[in-house]
Amino acid sequence: MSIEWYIVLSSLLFATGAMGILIRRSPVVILLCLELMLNAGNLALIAFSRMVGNQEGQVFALVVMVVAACEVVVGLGLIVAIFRRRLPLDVDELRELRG
Amino acid sequence: MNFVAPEIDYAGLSPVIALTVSLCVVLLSAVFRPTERWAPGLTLIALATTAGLLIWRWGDSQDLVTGALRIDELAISISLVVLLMAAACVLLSLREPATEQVGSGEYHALLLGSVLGMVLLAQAQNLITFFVGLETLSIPLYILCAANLRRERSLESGLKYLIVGSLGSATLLYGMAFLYGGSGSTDFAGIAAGIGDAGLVGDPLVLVGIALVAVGLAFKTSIAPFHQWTPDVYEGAPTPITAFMAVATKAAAFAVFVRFFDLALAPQAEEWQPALAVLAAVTIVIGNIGALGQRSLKRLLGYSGVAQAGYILGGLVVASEAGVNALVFYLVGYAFMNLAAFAVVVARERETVFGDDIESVRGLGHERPLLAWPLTISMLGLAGLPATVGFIGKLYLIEALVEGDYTWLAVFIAVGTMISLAYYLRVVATMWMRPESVAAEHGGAPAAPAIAGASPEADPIDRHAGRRLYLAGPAALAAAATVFFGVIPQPLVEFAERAGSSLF
Amino acid sequence: MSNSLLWTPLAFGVVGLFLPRRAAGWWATAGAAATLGLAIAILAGFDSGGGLQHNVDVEWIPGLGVDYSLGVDGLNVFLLLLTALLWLGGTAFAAFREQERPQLFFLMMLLAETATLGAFLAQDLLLFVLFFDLMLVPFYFLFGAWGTDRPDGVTASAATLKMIVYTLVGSLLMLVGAIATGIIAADGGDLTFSIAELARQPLDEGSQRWIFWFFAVAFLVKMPAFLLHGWLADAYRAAPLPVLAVFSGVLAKVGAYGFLRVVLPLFPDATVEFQEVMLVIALASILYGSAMAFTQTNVRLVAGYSSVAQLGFITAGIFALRADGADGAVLQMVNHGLVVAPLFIIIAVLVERSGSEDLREMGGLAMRAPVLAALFLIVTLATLAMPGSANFVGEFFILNGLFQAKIVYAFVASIGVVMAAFYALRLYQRTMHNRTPEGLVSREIGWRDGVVLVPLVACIVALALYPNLILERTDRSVEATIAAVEGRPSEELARR
Amino acid sequence: MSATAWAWLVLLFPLLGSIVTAVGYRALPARAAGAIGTAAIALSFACGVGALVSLLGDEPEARHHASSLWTYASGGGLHVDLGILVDPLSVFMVLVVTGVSTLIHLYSFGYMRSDQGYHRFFSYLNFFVFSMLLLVLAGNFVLLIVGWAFVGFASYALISFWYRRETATGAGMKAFVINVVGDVGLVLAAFLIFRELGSFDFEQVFHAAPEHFTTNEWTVTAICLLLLVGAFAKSAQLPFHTWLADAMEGPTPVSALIHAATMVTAGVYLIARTHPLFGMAPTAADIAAFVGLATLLVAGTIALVVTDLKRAIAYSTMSQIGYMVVGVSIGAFSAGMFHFMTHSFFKALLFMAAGSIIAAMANDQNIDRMSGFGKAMRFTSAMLLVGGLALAAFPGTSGFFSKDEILAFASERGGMYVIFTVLGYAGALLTAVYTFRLIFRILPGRPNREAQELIETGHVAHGEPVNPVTGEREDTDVGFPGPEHHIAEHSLPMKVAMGVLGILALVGGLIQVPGVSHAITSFLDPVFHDSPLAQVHPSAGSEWAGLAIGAVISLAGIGLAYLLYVARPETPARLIERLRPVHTLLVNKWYFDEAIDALIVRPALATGRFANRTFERFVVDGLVNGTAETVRGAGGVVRLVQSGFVRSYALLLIAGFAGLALYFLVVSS
Amino acid sequence: MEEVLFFLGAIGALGGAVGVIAMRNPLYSVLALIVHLFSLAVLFLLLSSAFLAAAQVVVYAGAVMVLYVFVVAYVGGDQESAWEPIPGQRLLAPLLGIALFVELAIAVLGSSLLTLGTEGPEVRPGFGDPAAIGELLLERFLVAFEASSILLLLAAVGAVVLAGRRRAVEGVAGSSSEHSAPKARSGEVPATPTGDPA
Repeated sequence: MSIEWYIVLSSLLFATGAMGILIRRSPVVILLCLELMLNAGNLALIAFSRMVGNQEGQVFALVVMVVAACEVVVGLGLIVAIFRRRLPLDVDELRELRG
Repeated sequence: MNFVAPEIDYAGLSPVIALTVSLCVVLLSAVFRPTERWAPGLTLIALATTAGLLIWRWGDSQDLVTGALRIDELAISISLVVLLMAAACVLLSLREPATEQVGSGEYHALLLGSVLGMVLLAQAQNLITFFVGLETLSIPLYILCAANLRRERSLESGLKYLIVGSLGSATLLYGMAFLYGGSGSTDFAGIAAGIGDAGLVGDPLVLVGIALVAVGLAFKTSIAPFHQWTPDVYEGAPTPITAFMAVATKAAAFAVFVRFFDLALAPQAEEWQPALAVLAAVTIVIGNIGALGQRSLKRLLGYSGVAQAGYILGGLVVASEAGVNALVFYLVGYAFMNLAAFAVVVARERETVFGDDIESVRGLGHERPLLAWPLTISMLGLAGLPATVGFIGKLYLIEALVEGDYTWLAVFIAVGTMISLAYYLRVVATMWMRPESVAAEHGGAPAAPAIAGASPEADPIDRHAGRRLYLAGPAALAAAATVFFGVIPQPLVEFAERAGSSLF
Repeated sequence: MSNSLLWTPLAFGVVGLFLPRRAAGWWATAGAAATLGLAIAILAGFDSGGGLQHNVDVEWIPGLGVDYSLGVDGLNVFLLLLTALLWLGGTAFAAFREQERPQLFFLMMLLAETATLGAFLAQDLLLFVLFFDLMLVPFYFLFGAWGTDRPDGVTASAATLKMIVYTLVGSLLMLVGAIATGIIAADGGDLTFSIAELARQPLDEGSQRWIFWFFAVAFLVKMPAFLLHGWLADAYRAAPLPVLAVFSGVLAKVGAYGFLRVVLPLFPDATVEFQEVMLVIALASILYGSAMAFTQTNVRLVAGYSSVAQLGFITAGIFALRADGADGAVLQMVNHGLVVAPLFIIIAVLVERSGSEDLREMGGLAMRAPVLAALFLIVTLATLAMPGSANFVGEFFILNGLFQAKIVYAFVASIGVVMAAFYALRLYQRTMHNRTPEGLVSREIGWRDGVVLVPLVACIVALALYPNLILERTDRSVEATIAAVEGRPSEELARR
Repeated sequence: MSATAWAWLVLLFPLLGSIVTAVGYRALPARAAGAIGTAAIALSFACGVGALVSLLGDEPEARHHASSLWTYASGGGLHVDLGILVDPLSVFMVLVVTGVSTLIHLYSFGYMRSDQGYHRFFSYLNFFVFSMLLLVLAGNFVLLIVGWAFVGFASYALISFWYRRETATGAGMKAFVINVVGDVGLVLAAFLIFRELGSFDFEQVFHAAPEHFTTNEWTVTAICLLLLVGAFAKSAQLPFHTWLADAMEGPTPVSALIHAATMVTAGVYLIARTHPLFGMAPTAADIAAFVGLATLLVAGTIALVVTDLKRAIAYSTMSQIGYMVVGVSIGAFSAGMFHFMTHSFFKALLFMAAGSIIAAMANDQNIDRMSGFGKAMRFTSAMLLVGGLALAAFPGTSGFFSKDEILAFASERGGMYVIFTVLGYAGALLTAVYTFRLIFRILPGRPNREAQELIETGHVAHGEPVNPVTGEREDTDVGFPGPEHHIAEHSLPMKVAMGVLGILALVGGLIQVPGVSHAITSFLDPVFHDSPLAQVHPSAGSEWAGLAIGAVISLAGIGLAYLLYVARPETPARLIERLRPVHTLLVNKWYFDEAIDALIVRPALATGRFANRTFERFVVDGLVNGTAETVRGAGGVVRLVQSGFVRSYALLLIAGFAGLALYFLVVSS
Repeated sequence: MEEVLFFLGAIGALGGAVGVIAMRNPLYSVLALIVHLFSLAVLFLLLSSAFLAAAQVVVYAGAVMVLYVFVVAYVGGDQESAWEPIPGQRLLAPLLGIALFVELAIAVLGSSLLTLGTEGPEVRPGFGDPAAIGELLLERFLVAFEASSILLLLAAVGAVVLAGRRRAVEGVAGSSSEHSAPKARSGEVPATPTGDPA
């Protein structure tokens, strides 16, 4: 199975994630979509690392996982804080700041 | 299992180490109520130490830890800017409601974390360190933006920043993946070489990779059209954080921007230069016209920040030593001017019920000359009027641009500056002159700040904030520096030249 | 010498910031007087033969090739004197009157003087640009914060903002142009912005062409010239009159001076090529300014538009590209400054008496004020370039230059002379003569205004008797400047 | 003492007088100012005589001396000295000017006594004399222009002397602007001369001209025409004459001095002075001559119908200057100068007399209301008569000789120049008629109210001071000659001045009687001998013939006037009825004012108003505000896009990337 | 065999991804993501990076997802309404998504990088096993490793700060009852505040 397939797949996933961010309004789901994009990145990294035959890509992917985890944690924390503040969990409702 | 610990030059790494250690210390201080009060002091000490160590390393430039980092004048100068802003942020944060709410210890720990990220970023010359540094920079900021938990705007800005920011990092990451794929290496030098060896100069894979990375960085440096988070987040975040973010983030991001594009992507310069030039022009225009008629000072400074980013990007576009010099010089000047402005905004925010609305500085010239002067100087400086560092900075940039055959971009800078006068001088006028007629107000109805008085979000009013040394002091010093380096710029010029020459 | 001349005013101003309200005005006046003394000393020691004198040349920003270099020669020596003189007048006039926040007012006033002197003294292109822009800052505050709001809603700050943005439009482009000049000239070599250096080997035609316009626009806006005078009406109506006196008296000249100091030597080919365009602009300014002046009813604007016309003459003189024309231009810069400043001070006096700035609500003020009437009359006659006044000599030289260079333009320009006679006399008659409107009480000027006005008028008379005082000192430098463009084949370039 | 030294003194005294009276307006008592003023001019006259003497001292060829005080302006190839030229012509002018001025000052000394602006008046008057002298003594064109403009300003100041009169200020403005037009003409002429000959100095220019120019070359013609613009504007020749009649708004002595005796003859002097140039450009000279002719006829006709005493005399002045212009243009230089001299005598006299009568009429100038002053004011009447006779060229009076000399010269040149002789005599007839129209209206007949009062009480009539033109009441507190008026009968200075002039008007002509003496011709000869027409000299015989014709015509004119206004007083009315259109044309002064108004003044003002109301608002401000609005609008768009929806931010971000990537893909392939 | 696995993994990953963005209920989205992650792990294995695959399953599908589930359970996964407040978003989002994919695909397929077509070089057996990765982490990428550990710490702190119960927050959480509506709030704001309302 040639590497191209993996990369194309990953870009498809990347696009899907991006689209998700654009159409979903629940912050939780948006976080999920961000996960999708990061994972697409990971897939690409790993595929490439296989292609060039060095493992830097895999290390990178590992770091990315950590980062992703951190973003999730903070993101979820924010969501909880917003919920606590009795604000709606809908990014479209949060538009005090504009103009 | 043949594990050989990498040889580490601890001297070179000392600033990073110092930051890490102090971060933990500050965090521990948060554990016990009594010690929590020390957090600001500890943070300042930490920052001072780091600065000291950085200055100590000034002049030697070498790779650290098997080329993951590189400490050189560029990194050091940028890190110093970051530290300066961080220290200022600590001072401005005293008695800031946000600090009480998240706890002083955590607040400052997060701040230090962000600083650590920036310092790493400024030194990074490997994709992985680059990415980690960027995230270490961002994630604490997401939290700090939301730190004023009682205020919806603060939370909103936090969430917005998080979402768009992560989107930006994802894009960046994907771009890095492509570049890694193209070059088979994660080191900047390796990338430059690898792309050449594989004969991929001008290859779509690589170029799209560049595009993705550019977007990611453009986002961090709030280049249009990736700037939209800037005004919102600046307005929503606690003002000290805004002050910190406005300069430090830009500085660090630009540092790595320069390092990455002028080193790793140098072979592709012909392709990316025009693209970035156009982005810069767009940014200048959008930032400046967006700021017109803004009522919120923070928002106004946000847009102005966008415009300024456009100017600075010019220094990168020409991909020349002169360009980098100009960029560093401008960043330093920008730090002084913004600091002066934000310090005053913080003071007025606490003194008046108008929050950061422009009304809060009405008539400041009479009642608080000591606050009015710094803000005036900073506005004039940002507007690039002579005898301020802003003028010299623009001069420097334009010189670099003309030298690099980007005169048209220089003209854009000039045009942008003209537009910018309209809003910078409006602030000055509000401070010193009689109110403009309603016709002249483009801001619409007179001030009705959403957080005025009665609302449960209201922050306590401190009638004497303007006289507090930790607010007036930084403002005055920054303003003084703005003028000083506007009249005697040579030291700063040499400083910038060292930074530039260290890269090429 | 140049150094002390340049920084004395600012020094006084800064010190004045810490003086009590009462003292501020007098301290500032003293500062202006000291500056005038220095200027006179420079003139006294001036050697009309030698080129640049009292040179100061130290590296300022070596990194950017910018030097801090000042110098005095025939082109600027009298403009310096004029600046110092008018500022003394304006400052004294203001000091006699109650100002709010006087310390700040006079600081700005003196800062403005330093900036203006700097623009005249600068011998480094970027230094020139810097001072050129810096001038705006103090005037922004002076107009905006001490100006008067109009009943029709246009506030001082709005009017001033308009002026600043408008004039900076020009000068920022000029900054780009200046830098481009230096860099193209250096190409790769070591960077310098010294005007003398740059003049040595002018740029290629192509670059000259666009850079010329970057500079020209800046200067024309400053003057202001026809179609670029959009800021004038509002700003003039907003400005406090003592400030307006120095503003109109000196700042406009900086633009004209810029042409002589920078444009002609540095962009000779472009200058020759665009000579006719500039002449057309100049004539348009003359005719339009005059036409506006004799239909205006606001006294400030009559004076304002009249200076548009006068600056048109000066521009025409410069772009005759002949020594006599340029001589006349330099002389006329001084004359116009000497005339317009007292004119605005007199206007201030008149307004104090009639309580209105509208010609239709004035009249008969000569009654019981013979001294005022006499001073005003002299100023009026000088304004309309009455033969026998130095203004006439200036205009005579200008027109002669124009006549010998491009005869048609000279004939058109001479229409302006007749118009000038009309609007100047109209201003005088409508205010001083005819019937007095109800409830208008005329009274003689007090000694306060006297000590400000009489010396200025005395200077006008003195120059009228011996205009050569200026000509013989400027001629050498002017001819050196003109030499840059004279060699060039004007005709076929113009025909292209 | 050298002639030039005298000349400098001639200039100095009036200037001093002017300054002293001006500065000392508070210190000096009223009479002192008048005394100083008069004395200054008298002294300057004395110095003029001194100059004459020292000039006669040396050889006719050497009778021209230049002198310079200091370099006035020099640079860029131009060089102008503050220099004067003393030669017979200038000295002649100096003598006439200072002489007549002295007398007029003396007259004013009495006449203006009760005027509030006494100091101001004498200061102006002295300044005027100074300017006039500067004009005639100037040694180069620049200084000439200076004097020229000073004269113009002085006349402006004196015309609008009573500055509360809107009519007076208006007239002043008119006079000044028209004079400036003249100045511009001179200036341009000077430029052209400089371009051709490279100098402004009289002697150099006149010396170089003959070599440099060929006859009727366009340049020299152009120069002369430009000079003529100046000359005509100053000398009130067509079409620049309209200001003169209005100039009568000024006090009567002003009319006498400026608008009769001296200033208006400056044009004549200019032509005479620059005769070498006109010599090279006969075409221009002929044009000048014909304009002069036209003027003298037009003015004469207008003078026939004007009812305002001073304006009537003003028109007669115009027509007399027409004669002089004809004279100097056709080459009868000395004759022209001669007529200038005599004219200044009798015209000044006429104005003085008129002033005296107007004072008696309490400032009413309408001749239809005047009658019977012959009995009321004997001295004045006598003087009026003398002046009238001289003006009408009554045999033996001064005007008789001077005028006919010009016409004789014309006939001598023959060819088309005969036209001048013929029409000149026609003009003479007109002159006689309108002059005696005035005299017969004023002197004979039943004394009117004012005259009656004067006869019975010996008091000058008092009336509400009103503006004779508009009839609005004057406010007397700002230097309007209050209720007190002064007539020659009651004031010695006035009497003396008029007496002297009367004598001169009678016998002044005898200085140059054909065949008997030609003092003036021979005195001025050194100046004009180089002119190509210097050789043309009408023989005594032909001159006497001319004089005979002149005498007949003059008598005929007087007779006609008697017939019309005394014997059959009703005929004029009938004539008017019959020639209604002609009459209206004349009453409206040939509609010159209206024409100029419509052609120049209104368009100019309209342009200004358009510039102010329309152009400025829509184009100039439009330019500014338009740009501002556009930018502001764009800002609105940016703020609109900044919608606050985080998802739309993400959208833009990705769109931005898409764009960027697209660009890169394009460059990659 | 490998192809089959790839396609299974690919379909799983893609299906999961689509599921994430398609499901109305956040909880289902989370579950879809878990599917996605598992199938990715398969692909990782195919790309001979065993350690990553393991980490994927353990860290992600395990720990992180559990966190998600908890939060969703806490805030209540209510359906998100269908209407679209931002004009044009509905239309542009898919278009952009497609454009994005197309551009990336073109970049990949149009690339002149030959090795893309291959399955990659033969690698020694130890490739991508924990030992190898760990070695790299502790030698070349020590900094990254340490930094990410700090990052984790900071994130933890952040989570505590944001979600942890603090005295300051309570008061407000109680007081302001209504769900955020700027319009509603602006009501209680004095039009032009004068003096000190506190």
